[in-house]
Amino acid sequence: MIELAMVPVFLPLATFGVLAVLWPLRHSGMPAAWLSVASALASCVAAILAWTGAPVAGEPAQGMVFDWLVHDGKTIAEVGFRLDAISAPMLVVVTFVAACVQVYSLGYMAHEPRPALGRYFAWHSLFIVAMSGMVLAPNMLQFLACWELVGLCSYLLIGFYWDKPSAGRAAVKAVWVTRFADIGLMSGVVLLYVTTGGFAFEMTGDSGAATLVAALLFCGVMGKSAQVPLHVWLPDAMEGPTPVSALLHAATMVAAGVFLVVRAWPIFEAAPPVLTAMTWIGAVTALVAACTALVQHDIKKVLAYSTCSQLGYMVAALGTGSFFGGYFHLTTHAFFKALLFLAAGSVIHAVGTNDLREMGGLAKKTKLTAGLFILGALALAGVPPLSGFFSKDLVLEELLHAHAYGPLLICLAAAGLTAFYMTRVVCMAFLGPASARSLEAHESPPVMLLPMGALALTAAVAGFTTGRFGNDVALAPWHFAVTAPGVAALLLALGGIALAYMKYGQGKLAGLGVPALAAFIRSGPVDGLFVRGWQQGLRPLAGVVGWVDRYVVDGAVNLFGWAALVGSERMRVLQSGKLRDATYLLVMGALVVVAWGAIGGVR
Amino acid sequence: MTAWILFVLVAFGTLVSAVMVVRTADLVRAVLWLAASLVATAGLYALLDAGFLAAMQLLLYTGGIITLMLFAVMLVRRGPEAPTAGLIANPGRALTASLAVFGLVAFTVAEAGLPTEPGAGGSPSAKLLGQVLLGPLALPFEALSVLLLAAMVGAIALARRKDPEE
Amino acid sequence: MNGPPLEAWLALSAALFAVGLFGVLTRKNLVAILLGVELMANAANLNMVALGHFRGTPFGQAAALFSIALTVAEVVVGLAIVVLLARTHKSVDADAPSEMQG
Amino acid sequence: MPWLSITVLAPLLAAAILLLVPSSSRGTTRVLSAAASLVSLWGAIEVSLAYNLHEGGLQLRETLPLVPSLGINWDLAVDGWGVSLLLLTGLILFAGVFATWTLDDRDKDFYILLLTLVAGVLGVFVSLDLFVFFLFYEIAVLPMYLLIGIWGSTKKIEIKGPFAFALRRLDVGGREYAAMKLTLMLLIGSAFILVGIFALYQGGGARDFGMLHLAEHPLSREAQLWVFPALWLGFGSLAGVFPFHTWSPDGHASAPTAVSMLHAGVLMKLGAFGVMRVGMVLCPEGAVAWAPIVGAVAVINVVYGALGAMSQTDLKYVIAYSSVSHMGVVMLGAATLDTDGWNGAVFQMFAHGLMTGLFFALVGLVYGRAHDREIFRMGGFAKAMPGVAVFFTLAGLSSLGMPGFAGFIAEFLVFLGAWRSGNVVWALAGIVGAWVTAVYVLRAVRAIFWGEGPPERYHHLSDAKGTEWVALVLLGGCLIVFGCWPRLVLDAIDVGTSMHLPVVLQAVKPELAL
Repeated sequence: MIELAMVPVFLPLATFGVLAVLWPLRHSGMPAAWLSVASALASCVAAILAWTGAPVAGEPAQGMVFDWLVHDGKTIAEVGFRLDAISAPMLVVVTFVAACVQVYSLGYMAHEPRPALGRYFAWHSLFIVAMSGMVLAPNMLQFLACWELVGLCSYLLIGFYWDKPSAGRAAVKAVWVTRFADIGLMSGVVLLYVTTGGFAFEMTGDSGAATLVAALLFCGVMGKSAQVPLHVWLPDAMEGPTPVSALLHAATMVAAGVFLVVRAWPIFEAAPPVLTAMTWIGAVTALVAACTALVQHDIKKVLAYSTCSQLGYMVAALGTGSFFGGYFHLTTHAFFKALLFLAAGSVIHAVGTNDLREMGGLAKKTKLTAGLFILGALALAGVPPLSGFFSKDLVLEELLHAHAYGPLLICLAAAGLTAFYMTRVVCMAFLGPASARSLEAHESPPVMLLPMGALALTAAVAGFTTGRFGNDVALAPWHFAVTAPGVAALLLALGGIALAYMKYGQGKLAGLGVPALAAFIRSGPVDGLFVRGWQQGLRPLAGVVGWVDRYVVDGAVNLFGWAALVGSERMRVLQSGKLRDATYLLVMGALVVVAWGAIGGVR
Repeated sequence: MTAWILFVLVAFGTLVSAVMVVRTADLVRAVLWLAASLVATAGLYALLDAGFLAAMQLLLYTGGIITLMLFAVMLVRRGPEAPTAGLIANPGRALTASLAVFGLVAFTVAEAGLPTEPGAGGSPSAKLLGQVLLGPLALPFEALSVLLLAAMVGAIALARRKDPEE
Repeated sequence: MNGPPLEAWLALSAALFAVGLFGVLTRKNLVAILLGVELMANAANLNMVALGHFRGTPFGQAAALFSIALTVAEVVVGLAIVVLLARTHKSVDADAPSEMQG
Repeated sequence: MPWLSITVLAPLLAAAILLLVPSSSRGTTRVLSAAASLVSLWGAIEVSLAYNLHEGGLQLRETLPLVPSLGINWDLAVDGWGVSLLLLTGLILFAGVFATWTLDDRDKDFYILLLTLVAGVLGVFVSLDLFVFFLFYEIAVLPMYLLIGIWGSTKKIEIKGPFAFALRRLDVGGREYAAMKLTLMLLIGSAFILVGIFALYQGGGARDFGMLHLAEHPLSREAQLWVFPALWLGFGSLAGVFPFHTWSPDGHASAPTAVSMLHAGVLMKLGAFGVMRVGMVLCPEGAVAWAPIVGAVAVINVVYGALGAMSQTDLKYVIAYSSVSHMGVVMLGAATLDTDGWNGAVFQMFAHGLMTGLFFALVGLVYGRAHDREIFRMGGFAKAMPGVAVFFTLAGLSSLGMPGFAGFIAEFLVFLGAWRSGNVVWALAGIVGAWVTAVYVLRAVRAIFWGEGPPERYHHLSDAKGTEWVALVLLGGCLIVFGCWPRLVLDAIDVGTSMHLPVVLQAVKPELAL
C-alpha cells in the first residue's frame, strides 16, 4: 500500500531529474511535456489507489525510512513516508489537481518557446515531488524541508517569465514574505525538538511549550496560507502563468499551511489560545480579502483574493477545535478554485488580457468555458448541490458549536460578499455587451476543456464524499440543509448573487458603497506597510551597517596603517644625514647617560 | 695671594679668547683667537708648575696646529663669497646643551669632595716626567710615534689631488 | 702655596669644554667645528694637568702630552678630510654632504 | 600507504616540480597542477574510505620525529572532522585549478603559490603537533599576499567617514592595499596564536608539542582564562570574527577567482577549525568561561555580515560579507558547546566551503566576461549565460538555507544546538540572519540574471566553456548530494564531535564571574 503512495514522490522526481540533466530532452518541447504529464497522471492514479486502500484509522502505513540527521550516533530525524487518514486524501487532491493542470498546460503553454516549456514542466514535476513529500512527511523536519522546497517551486514558477521585471519582483517578494513567516515555523520546529527531543507531530508534557510551538508554527501558516498581514504576496503571485496560479496559488500550495495545522493537530489541540487566535485571524482574513476581491479589475487578482478569503475560512474552521471542517473545505475548495482559475485561464487565452473591463458577452463566444466558470462560481458561492455549500456550511456549523459568534458573523458576511464578487466577475466577463476583444475570442482547445470538465465533476460531486476525510463521521448530505448557519449562508449567497446581478447585470443600483471601498483598498494599506518596512526599515539599516563597516570598523584598521606611515615620517628626521644633527644627538645622548650615571652614582 | 690674581687673569684670558673663537664670523680671526687661547692655557700649565708641558703646548699646539689650520683655511677659501654666517638656526638648543654639560660637571665636582689640599711632593718636575715617559709608559710612547706617522700618510692620501692620467 | 683650589681648576676646564662644545654645535663651517674640537681637547688636557698637579703624580702631565699628540694627528686627518670635501662638494658647509654616496 | 602525508605533500611536491618547468609551456603546468589536485582529492577520498567510523578517534597516524629535543615531530592523524575538511579542501582545490584554466599572465607562478597554499591548509587539518600545525598555518596564509598583490584587481572606493584622512593616505581599494591588509591582519592573528601555543607548550611541561600530550597536561584555570581568548582572537581573525573581519571584504574583492575560492572556501575554515580543535579542546575551562562571549560576537557576525552584504552593490563584496555572516554561524555553533551545535558548525564549514567556492567561481566567470561587478548595472544575463545563471541560483539557494542543499542542514543543526544549550537569542538571531541572507541573495540573482536581456554594453557575454564547467558541476553537485544525503559527511563529523566534546564538557563548572 505504502509503495503506491511513494509513486507520486519518486516518479515526478525521476522526471525532474531526467529533464534537468538531459537538456536536449528539455529543449525538445512537447516530448518533455508529455513525459511530465504522463508521470503526473500516473501519480494521480497511484494516489487514488492508495487513498482507497488507506487505513481509515489505527496504525498508519509507514515506509521507506532512511535516517537523515544523526546526533551522537543516534538518528534524530529520518526521511520516510506515512500514509494515514489525513495524508491520503490530501495526496489525492494534490496529484489530481496537478494532473489536470499539467494536461491543461499542454494547451495553454503550447506557444511558449521549447526550452521554456521544458523548464516549466520540469519545475511542475518538482512541485509535485515537494508537495507529495510534504503530505506524506512522517515527522516535522521532513515537513519543514518539503515546505521550503514548495516555496522554492513557487519562486521558480512565479518567476517563469523571468524576462518580465514585474514577474521577477513578484517571485522574490513571494519568497521574502513566506520565508519571513518561516522564521516562526523554523523556530517552532527547533523548539519542538528541544522540548521533545524529536520531530514527532505530537507533544507530550506541559501545555506551555505546546502553546508556544503551536503559535510559532501558526506564524509559518500565516505566511504560506496568506493570512491577513502576510497575504500581500499572493496577488502578486498572479504574475506566473495561469496554470501555475491554478495549481499553486489556488489549490495546493497555499493550502499547505492549513494542512500543517491538520497534520500537527495534537500540538494545536493542546494550545487553546492559539486556536481562538486562529478563528479571529481566519475570520478577519476572510472578510478583508472578500472586500478587496470586490474591487479588483484583474480576473486573476479577484480569484487570488477569493482564495485568500477561503483560506481564512479554513483557518477559522480549524480554530474551532475540530480540523474536520477546515480539511473538508480545503479539499472542495481545491477543486472548484482550480476549476475557476483554469476557466479564467482559458478566458485570458481567448481575449488575451486579464482586465475584466475589456471583457464582456463571452458567454456567446466561449460557451463551455462560460458554463464551467459559472459552475465553479456557484460552487464557491455555496449553492446547495455543489460541494462548496457543504464544506462552507460545515465550517459555519463548527463555528456555531464552538460558540465563536464573532467570527461566525464575520464569516457569514464574507459568504455574502463571496457570492457578490463572483457574480460580478461572471456578469462583467460573460454576460453584458460584447467588448471589442471578445468579438474575435475563440473557444479553447479540448486539451484545456477536458481537465476543466474533470475538475467541474469533482467540484460538483465532492460534497458527497464526506466520509473519508480525517474521521469516520459519515454525514449525509441532506443533513446540512436544515442547520441554522446553513440556511443563513444559503440566503446570504442568493441575496449576494441577486444584488450583484442587478448592479453589474442590469447596471441599476449604482454606488452601493463600492467605489469608496475601492479607493481605500486600492491604496494597498497592507502592501504599503511592507514596502515602507523595506524602504524605511531594512534597507537604511543595511546601509548604516554597511557604512559603519566600511568607514568605521575598517577605518579603525586603516588608522593603524595611517599611524604607521605618519610615525615613520616623523622618525625620518632623526636620520637626516646632516652632520650637526648627528653631533647634537650624540651630545644629548652622552649627556643623558652621564647624568644618569652621575645622579645614580652620587645617591 | 698673587697665585689667585694670576690664575684669575690667565683664566679670564683663556675663556674670553675661547668665546671669541666661537663667536667670530671670520675664519682666520677665529683661528688666531684659538692660538691666543692655547697660549693662555700654556700660561695655566706654567702656573701648575708644568713648565715642560707649557713649552710643549706652545711648540706643538700653537706652532703646529694653528699654522696647519691657517693653511687649510686658505686652501678651502672659495673665492670672494663672504664668510657665511657661522651661526646655525637654533643656537638655543646648543646653548642649553653646553650649559647642561657645564652644570653637570660642576655638580659632580662639587659633590665628589676631592682633596682640596695639594698632595705631598709638590708638582712633578720635568725629570720625573721624562723617567715616567720612558719607564712605565714606554710602550704607549713608541705607539704614539707610529700613530703620528699613520696620520701623516693618511692625510696625504686623502688630500692628494688625483693625477689626471691615473 | 695657597693658590686656587682644585675645584676652581676643574670648573675652569669645564667652562672651556662647554664653550668648545657650543662652538662645535653652532658653527656651520667644518673648519670652525674643528676649532671647537680643539678647544674641548685643550680643556681636557688642562683638567688632567690640574689633577696631576694636585695629586703630585707625573702621570697627569704624561697623559696631557699624549693627548696633545693625539689631537695633532686628529687635526691633520680632519683637515685632510675637509680639503677633500671642499673639493668634491664645492663648499665647506657642514650640512652639504648628507647623502651616502660621494 | 601513508595516505595523509601523500595528500598533504602532493601539492608541495608539484609546486617544487613546477619550479623546474619552463613557464612558456602552459600545457605541462596545467596538467601537473591538475594531477596534483587530483592526487590530493583522491587521497582525501581514500582517507575518508579508510577511516572506520565505528572505531572513531584518531586513525591513520603517521609520526616522524623532527626535533626530538623540543618534542616537535611530524605527527599526522585524522579524526572525524579532519576527514570531512580534507575532502572539502580536495574538492575546492580541484575546482580551483580548473577555474583558473584560462589565466594567462604568469600562470606558472600562480599555480605554484596556489598549490603551496593548499598544502598548508591540508597540513593544518591533519597535523597533531602544534608546531607543525602552526608551520602549515603560516604556509597557508603567506602566499595570499603575493596571490592578491600580483593577480588581484583594484576597485575605486570613494573616501568618506570619520577616518577619511587615514583612508586618503592609503590607496584604499587597491590590490596592494588589500593584500597588505589581509596579510598583516592575519599575521597579527598568528602572533596571538603563537603566544597561545607557547603557553600551552609551557603548561605541558615544555617537553612535547603534540596535542595529545598537551590535552593530558592542561593549563591551570587562570592560565586558560587568558590563553583561550588569545587562541580565539588569533584563529578568529582568519575566521572573520567580528572586529577582525574587515580584511575579508577587501581581500576577497581584490583576489583573483581561484584565490578567493580557496581563501573563503577553505582558509576561513582553518580559523574556525583552529578555534575548535586547538582553542576549545586544549583549553576546556577557558572555552566554557568564554563561550557566552564567543557566541555573542558570533551573533554580531551573522547579523552584521548579512546586513553588510545587503548594503553592498559590488558582487564580490556581497559574497565576501556573506562569508563573514556564514562564518558567524560556524562560530555560533562552536560557542554552543552542544553536540548538534558542533556538528552543525563543522558541517557548515564543509557546506559553506562548497557554496563560497561555487559562488566565487561563478563571480569569476561573470567578471571575466562582463568586466563589471556592480549588481545594478548588470541585468538579463540569463539569456546570454543560462548555465551560470542556474548554478548561481543554486549556490544562492544553498546559502539562504534551502532544504535539499547542504546549507540548510548545517544552519538547522547550529540553531538546534544553540536553542538546546539555552541561548535562544542566538538561535533566533541566526534564523533572522538566514532570512536576511535570503533577501540579499535573491535580490542579487534577480538584479544580475533576470530581466529582458543584457544591456548593449555586455553584448559579448557567453556561457561557461569546457573546463569551467568542471568547477561548477562538481561543486553544485556536491551541494545537492550532501544536502540530500548529509549522512555521507555528517557521520564522520559526529564521530569527531563525540570524541572532542566530552573533553570540553567535563570542564563545565559553574562559570566564575569572568
